Amino acid sequence: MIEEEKLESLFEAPPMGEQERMVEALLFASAAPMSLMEIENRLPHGCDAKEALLHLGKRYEGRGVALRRIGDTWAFRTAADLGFLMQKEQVEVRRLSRAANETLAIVAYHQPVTRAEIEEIRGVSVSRGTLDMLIELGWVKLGRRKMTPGRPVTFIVTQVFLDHFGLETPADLPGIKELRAAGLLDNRPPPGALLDEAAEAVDDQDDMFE
Amino acid sequence: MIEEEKLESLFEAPPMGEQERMVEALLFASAAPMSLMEIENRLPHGCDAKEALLHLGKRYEGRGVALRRIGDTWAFRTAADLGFLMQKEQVEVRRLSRAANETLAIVAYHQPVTRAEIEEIRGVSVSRGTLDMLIELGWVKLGRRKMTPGRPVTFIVTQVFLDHFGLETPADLPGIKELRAAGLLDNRPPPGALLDEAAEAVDDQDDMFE
Amino acid sequence: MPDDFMQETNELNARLAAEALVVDVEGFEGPLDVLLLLSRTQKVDLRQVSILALAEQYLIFVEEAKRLRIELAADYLVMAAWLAFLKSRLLLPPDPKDEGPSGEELAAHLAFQLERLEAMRKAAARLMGRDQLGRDFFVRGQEEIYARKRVVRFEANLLDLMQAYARIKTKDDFEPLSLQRDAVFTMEQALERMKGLIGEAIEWGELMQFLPDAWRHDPKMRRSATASTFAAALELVKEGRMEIRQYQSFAPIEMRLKVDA
Repeated sequence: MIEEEKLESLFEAPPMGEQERMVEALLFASAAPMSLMEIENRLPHGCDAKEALLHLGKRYEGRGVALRRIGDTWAFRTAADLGFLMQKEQVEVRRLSRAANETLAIVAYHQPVTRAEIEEIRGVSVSRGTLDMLIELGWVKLGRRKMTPGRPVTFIVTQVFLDHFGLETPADLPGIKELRAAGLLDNRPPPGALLDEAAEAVDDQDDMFE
Repeated sequence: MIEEEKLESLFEAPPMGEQERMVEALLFASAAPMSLMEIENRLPHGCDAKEALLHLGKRYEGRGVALRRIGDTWAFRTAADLGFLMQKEQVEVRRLSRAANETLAIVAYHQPVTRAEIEEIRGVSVSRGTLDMLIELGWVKLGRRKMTPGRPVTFIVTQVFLDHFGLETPADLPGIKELRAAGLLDNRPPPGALLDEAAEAVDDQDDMFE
Repeated sequence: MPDDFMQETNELNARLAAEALVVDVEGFEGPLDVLLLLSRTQKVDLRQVSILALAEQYLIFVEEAKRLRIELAADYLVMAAWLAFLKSRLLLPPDPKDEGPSGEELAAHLAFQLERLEAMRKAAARLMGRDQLGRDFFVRGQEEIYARKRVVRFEANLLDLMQAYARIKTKDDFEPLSLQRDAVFTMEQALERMKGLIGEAIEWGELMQFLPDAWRHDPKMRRSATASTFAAALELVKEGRMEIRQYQSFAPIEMRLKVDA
């Protein structure tokens, strides 16, 4: 017992200000509230976690974040009166479907392009929903009518599209060969891709979402 | 316009101390860095997030948790000198190959940089997987096309990269000023290369579009 | 003689370097990497490195690798050829009629490349030596965003777009294999025809006489018909129903009905 005490005094504990910083960092990074024991086990020898927590709690009084005691454990929580800020819209990120990606790519590369031209390039009929949705997203808009019989409407990409993809002009779109050379594209379609596509073409109508 | 101003004055912005608390709560709660715009969108009308961030940064100076600027975004991160306490939170950082390390450094210091420039600096062709992997890690992305003949695509580093290495901006890269002053970040073509390049540019032109 | 002595030590250094390198050529990231290591044996600032000495060391390295039958990538040999050229430029007095860059210019650029590569290596090391997220400093462990409203945001990046476009474009390159059949006279057709004709071929007749009229003019069709008729004739010879002969290489091939049997 006496031995132990002597040993402890050899390694002096860091000053209380430092201990407070340590507890602050530990609680911030921890995925779950921590008990006194857990905190003490992580601190250098001779630290007084209880005391450090006391100081820390005082420091955060009235701040946007508070040190909270939850049962036997401790954690930082945002101040209760600011809860309204946390009521965030939960953004659900969805990837565009293959059909939408392909249609968008064709509009970007071939604009101004008519619906019939898109269908010819894709080799599949384009469902109404696909173009509608790209328009709703603000990535595609109607362009000028084509000066061909029937004067069909054309589609072009928007400024929002260019901003989203970090392009200055549609001409900034990388060429296929370039990307292939950079190793960013597969050289060959995966085996069986041709068959898959034929099958997919049938149910392309409503696969806007993946 | 006048209507708008009237509307604003109806809702007076909270005092700066309160704004600071709000920003503190928002950033404390989020693991991902937030842009000024994201913060402002969440704050009540009329708040000055920039000013609040300034106050907040000062308040956390020397603490166990620090307010960090990462490109255009902000986040709280634990102080780097306390990393030794965090064995439990440590994730295994994948060691990059030497080729990947060098390629990453070249992209960071020379950005925006083309694949050909990377190869010229390293004196070897960039293997397929290297850039791919850096892109997958989220550290490198495609930049704008270079305004040189052929308009090749360029690569640049991302915010995730800055966050990972604790950099505010690419200008904070270690030693970048000295390297620039020494001319080591210049794109110096080999003597007599002008003819070759002109020939190459013509080739590239063809590659642009398929 | 200090000069001799210098030369000897240089040679010794070069030999040592070459041996050290040849052991482990796999570990190098190309010729520039080798040159960078060799330049360190000169123990001077990279700005003052002797490119001439370096070129020599490198050429020794390549020779040594060849002698030991170590497979060197083409890059290494290209560099060796270029350095040999550079060496001759550095040694010979400049030719005023020569329009290309001078040996000094080329050497200065190589020195610059080495210095730049070295600088990037050091930069990479310093970068990796920095405090890193998830190792030295950490993000908030418990996020506190309470979900209330669901908003769907669609995400697509440039790569998705490119891949989609590439998919459409490569589809065109991969049409199912189908042969152009209209210019092919099949072996079956030829055999059928020959069986009908051999009864009358009592005299020796040239192969070309057996071709159908319609197949004698267009060169592609004639080639096909000749091949299949010849193959059909061989088949009939094998069955013992025909005889075939040719007096010398490239002489006309003749055939007739086999009479005896």
